[in-house]
Amino acid sequence: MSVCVNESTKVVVQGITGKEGNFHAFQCKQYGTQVVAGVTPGKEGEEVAGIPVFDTVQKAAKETEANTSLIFVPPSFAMDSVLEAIDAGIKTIVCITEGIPIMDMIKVRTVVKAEGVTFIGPNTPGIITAGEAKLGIMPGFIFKKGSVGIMSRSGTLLYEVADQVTKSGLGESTALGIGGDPIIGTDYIYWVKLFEEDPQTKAIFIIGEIGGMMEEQTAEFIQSNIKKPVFAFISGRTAPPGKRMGHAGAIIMGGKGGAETKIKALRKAGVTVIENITEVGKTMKEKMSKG
Amino acid sequence: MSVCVNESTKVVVQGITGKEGNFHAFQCKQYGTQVVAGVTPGKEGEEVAGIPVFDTVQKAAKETEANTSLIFVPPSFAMDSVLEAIDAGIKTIVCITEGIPIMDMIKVRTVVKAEGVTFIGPNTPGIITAGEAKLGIMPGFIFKKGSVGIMSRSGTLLYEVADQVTKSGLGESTALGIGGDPIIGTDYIYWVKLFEEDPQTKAIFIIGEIGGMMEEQTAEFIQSNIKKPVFAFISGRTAPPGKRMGHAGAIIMGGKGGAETKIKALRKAGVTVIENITEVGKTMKEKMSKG
Amino acid sequence: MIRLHEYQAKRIFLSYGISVPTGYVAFSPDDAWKIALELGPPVVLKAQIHAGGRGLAGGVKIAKTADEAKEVASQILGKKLVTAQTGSQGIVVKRLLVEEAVNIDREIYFSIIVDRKTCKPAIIASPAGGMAIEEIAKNHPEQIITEPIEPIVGIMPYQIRRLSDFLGFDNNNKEAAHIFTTLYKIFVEKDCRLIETNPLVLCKNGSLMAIDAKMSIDEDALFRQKDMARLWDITQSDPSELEAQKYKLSFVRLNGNIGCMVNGAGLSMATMDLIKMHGGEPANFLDVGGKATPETIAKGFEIILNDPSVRAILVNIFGGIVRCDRVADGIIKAVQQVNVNVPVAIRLAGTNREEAISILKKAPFKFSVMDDLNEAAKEVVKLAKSA
Amino acid sequence: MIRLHEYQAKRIFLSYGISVPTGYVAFSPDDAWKIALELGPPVVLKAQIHAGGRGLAGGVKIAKTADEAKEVASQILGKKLVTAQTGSQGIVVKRLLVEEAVNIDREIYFSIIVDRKTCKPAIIASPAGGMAIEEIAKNHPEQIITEPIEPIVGIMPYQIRRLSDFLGFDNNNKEAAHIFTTLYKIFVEKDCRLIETNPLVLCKNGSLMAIDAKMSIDEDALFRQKDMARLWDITQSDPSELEAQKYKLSFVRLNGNIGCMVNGAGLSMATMDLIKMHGGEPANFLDVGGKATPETIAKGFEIILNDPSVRAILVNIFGGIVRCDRVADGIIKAVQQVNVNVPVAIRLAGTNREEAISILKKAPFKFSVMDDLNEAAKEVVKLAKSA
Repeated sequence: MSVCVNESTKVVVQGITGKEGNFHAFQCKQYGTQVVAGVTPGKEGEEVAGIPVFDTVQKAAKETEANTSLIFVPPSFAMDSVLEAIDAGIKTIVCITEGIPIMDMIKVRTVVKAEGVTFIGPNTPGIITAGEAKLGIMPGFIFKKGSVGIMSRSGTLLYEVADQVTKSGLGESTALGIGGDPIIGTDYIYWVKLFEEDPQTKAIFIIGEIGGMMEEQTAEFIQSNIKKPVFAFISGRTAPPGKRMGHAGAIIMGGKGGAETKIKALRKAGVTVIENITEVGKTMKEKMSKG
Repeated sequence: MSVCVNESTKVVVQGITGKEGNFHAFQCKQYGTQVVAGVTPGKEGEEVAGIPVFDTVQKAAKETEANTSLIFVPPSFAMDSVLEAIDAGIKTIVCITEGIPIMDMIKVRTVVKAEGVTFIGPNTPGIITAGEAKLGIMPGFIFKKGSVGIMSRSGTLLYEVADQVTKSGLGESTALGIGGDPIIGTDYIYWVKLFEEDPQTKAIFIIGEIGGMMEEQTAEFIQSNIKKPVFAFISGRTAPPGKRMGHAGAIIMGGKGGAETKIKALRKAGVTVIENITEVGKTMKEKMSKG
Repeated sequence: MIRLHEYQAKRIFLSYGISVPTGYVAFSPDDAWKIALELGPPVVLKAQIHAGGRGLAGGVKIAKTADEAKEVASQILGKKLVTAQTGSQGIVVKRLLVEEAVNIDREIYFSIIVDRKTCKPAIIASPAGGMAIEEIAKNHPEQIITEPIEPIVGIMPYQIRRLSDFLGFDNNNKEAAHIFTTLYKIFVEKDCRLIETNPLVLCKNGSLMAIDAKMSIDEDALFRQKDMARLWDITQSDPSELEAQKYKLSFVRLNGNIGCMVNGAGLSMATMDLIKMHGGEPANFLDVGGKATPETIAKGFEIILNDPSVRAILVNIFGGIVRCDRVADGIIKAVQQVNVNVPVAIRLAGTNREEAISILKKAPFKFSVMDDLNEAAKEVVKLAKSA
Repeated sequence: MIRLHEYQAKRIFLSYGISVPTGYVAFSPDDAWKIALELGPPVVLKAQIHAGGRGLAGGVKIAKTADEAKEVASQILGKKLVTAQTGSQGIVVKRLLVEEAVNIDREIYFSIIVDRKTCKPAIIASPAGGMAIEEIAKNHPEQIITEPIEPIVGIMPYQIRRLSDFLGFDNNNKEAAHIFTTLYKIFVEKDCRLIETNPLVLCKNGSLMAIDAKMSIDEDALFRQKDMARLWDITQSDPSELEAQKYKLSFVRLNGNIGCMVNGAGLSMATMDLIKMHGGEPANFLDVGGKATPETIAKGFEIILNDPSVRAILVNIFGGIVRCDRVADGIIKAVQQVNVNVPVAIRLAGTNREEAISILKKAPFKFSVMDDLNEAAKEVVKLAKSA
């Protein structure tokens, strides 16, 4: 078992003929993911890494039974691509694109919720079920089939944590970036629920950061709904207010969204918060072998 | 058991100081429904039939724990009232109002779906769980606690059918009008599912009419998902194309939405379609006593 | 739905930047002559009535000279036009649209409706323009594309690409994209139930032009569409239907001889179906609604009896909020005010049925009052046949 | 986010029909004198910088005569203004807004932001205007209302009633309703991240006026907001941050002495946190991103070393798609091009780590290369202290 994506997931890559889309479609396929189609308007009939390219998602889905989309298009085309995927009946969308206008994402989120679509991102490294399917730009080799479900607002922090979790021997069930933007498709709570239900997952790891109130809301949810052990790391304790720290979402505004209140809320909910990023593997190994 | 509303439902009536709202709030309360609050902006502090009136739904919900709204406001204010109810955390909305602009309902429906609200109507007589709660304008005395779940696009046809079902001795679990407009909040399929799950409901009755494709879609759904016996009556076999028969939704357009194709689709799905409206009680009694 | 005339819809199209042929409305043959002179013949003369199918019915003509335009106008104006959509009685033509003739290369069908399946506005389009959409649907269903629009974002680029591709436009045809998005804008801003241009034509010079234009406005939105309300030409509607509307009665004229008066649209239709089932033919649909008063009931009788073909009347009331005794009062009032010269069968059920029956029994007029709807329907069919 | 100047935001407000005081931008004391004469004193002179808190810092002055306006302008223009929001280095004032003085009856706070909780635009408002919202939130949280807007329908009447009620306006105050809906319109149409007017004032004459105006534009939407992009006054930004942007590096200047270069925003922050944990102070945030090339790495070094307080640098790369050997190439390139005059600790993990280490070992510059991030952080803190 795993969460959301697995070996039977059939992927269409939107923006496959672009530099990024091209490179990563190939990487995902190499990992073993069923990348069955690509889409770039006007490029139907071409092939990228042996993957057939179509003009529209509708056609791609019809011809290849693709049920999941991985989006690499430039930000000004992203809303169009997402709505095209939804229109074609795609029920899971992973949107790698960074820099989508926030008003576009506000609208997309309303449609996504009304249509019951699972939307990961934007500005995400993607999602991976170790050993089964990789939909994204993460280096596959650091993940190994195991028992920890990981979610993160940051890409490289996801890699850093997964690397330590893998080296600790625990390994991952499914790991994903939920997205580094202020408005994202699915939040921690959405995934915490799925990890709680997934029999393969024995522990949950939340990688949070400054900005917004999502970690606090998740803590509240965990307290009354989650029985599995939850671990967390929050970055940005040294970040000054009002400054955007790389991610559009990583910004302390109006005195809200600082790291300390997030850590406090998570601890209150019984979450093991690790303060030193280099001690993730060690701490998890200790706690999980005891439990 | 029953569906959606019962004796613990707490109702706020929006537009309670209007003629209709006033009259029916009292009628609903008389029936035994917990009508705990009314809302009319600017009338806070007044009382209608012993029901306290508030300026806003937010305040009404806070003070009285109302969880369901019954809307009687004029059509040009309806969208505002619905969104105010959703904003106040109301999760079930019954909108009696007839004549809401269709573009307003298109927007409302998107919000309702995104927010996970149950919306009945508009242009509906309401919903009743016999002997427990009446939220609407139907005459309560024709309903009697029993085993048939009824849903209808028409008000008086609902009464006609319920009257016969009651007199047949079967009685009703929950009965409702889903609304006579082209765009409504919840369709037959939504309710058929709930009736299928409800242990009190032993049989389902669908009252359909010309216009749209909802009966056909429902037939398809019933075929593969519903095990309980389903009965139906479709009105409008004599209606000419292109003419609106009272309800905004009852119109055969572009050759679609005629009664015959609906009857055919329902029969194909194993539904017992009654052709003579006066034989509803007799037919149901026969079929249900056999089964 | 409130229909606009073609010339009204075209004026709106034009104001949003969509090309339409140059033309003006003519109320007389003289008008037509002057307009034809100004435009320079040949011109097209199009009868302005609230019904489609004008071309086949002789409502659209070409005139090669101004004199011919005057001649054609005098043949059409003031005459009844019977098309596939008017019913057999037809509609009198009171206005003509006189337009420049256009060199057509290709005809396209394009419309926006409210799609009841997706609960969103939807574009319906076809490269097989010029025909009625029902005809295309029947003969070339594969030539129709349906494109539902998410109202929160409007028409998306992928939809413009798909439409352009389907309709045979170059994907970079900016004018086509402009027409798609502009018609949607009109649809939303004017609270339309239907907007249609058939044909939308590709002219010989490569530009796009709306040769025909239809708009229907959501009557429920007229409170905020005052400009549209003003455009409504009520002379195009059945006078009885208009009269009924004034009293909040919902009335539709039909071709039979049994008048129907029922409370509720669904029950009205079911009652008509029952009459038909017993071999009768309803003369009308009449829903007196949930707020019937003695006055509106009396008005209902008057409207039904305006139709000389009515031979008998069936009243079917399920008393809920509408109390049967008040309906009975209305019926008494009607026979006092109106000359009810046909037999009346009445079925009453529900609230205050007994009181109603005793009121009706006391009346100087003899009604057939029944408990059973099936019997009442049979009775009225018998009455109509023997009348 | 791209901030606009107050005078720019006010021009946009005005173009949408929102009242603002009459006023013009002045680049010199002479300008201020002329404008004051035209407006007729008294006038208000407001320093135009991209930071709040100007009033307390002496950036807003009243002048009773044109001569006084000139005098005040010469005192402010060209000087550094240090406010609670500028940081200790302050910002040089290059423009003034000279405005008519307004008779104020009551001050209101009104803003629209993107609410991350509801994922919708939201109005934040308070009757306690004139103060910073953070201050109101701290001292009078009950005086703040948050009103999320459904983008598909916009501000609804019930929200206008609630806002009017909360802010102490009559429910029929059409001007207030107009300002609420118009500011939301600007927010959506201009792709704002923030729109704020503090105070929005009720004047003695009963009308409403935006006395202050702030707008920040979503930088991700600049491709479709060309007009807004043109308004961006880049002289208000840190030159190093601007330089970094050119190379798609994400850089934020901080107050410490340890330069940081990391791939990924989250890992960058975690690395800074780790330095702090070991007693050091980061001099900057620098994310080289997922597409780092030797050129951008070299540029990163240059930008870090522009800060004279930097005593040591920590490079932390988790090689995934970014290969460690390419980062190593960049580092070599940097030490060749730039005078790297501080010690550099490097932690490399992931793809092609071994190759990278051997490249670095061959370099003429001595790096402290470590496997363990914790050790690397400790090392760089030690290096900075001993430097």
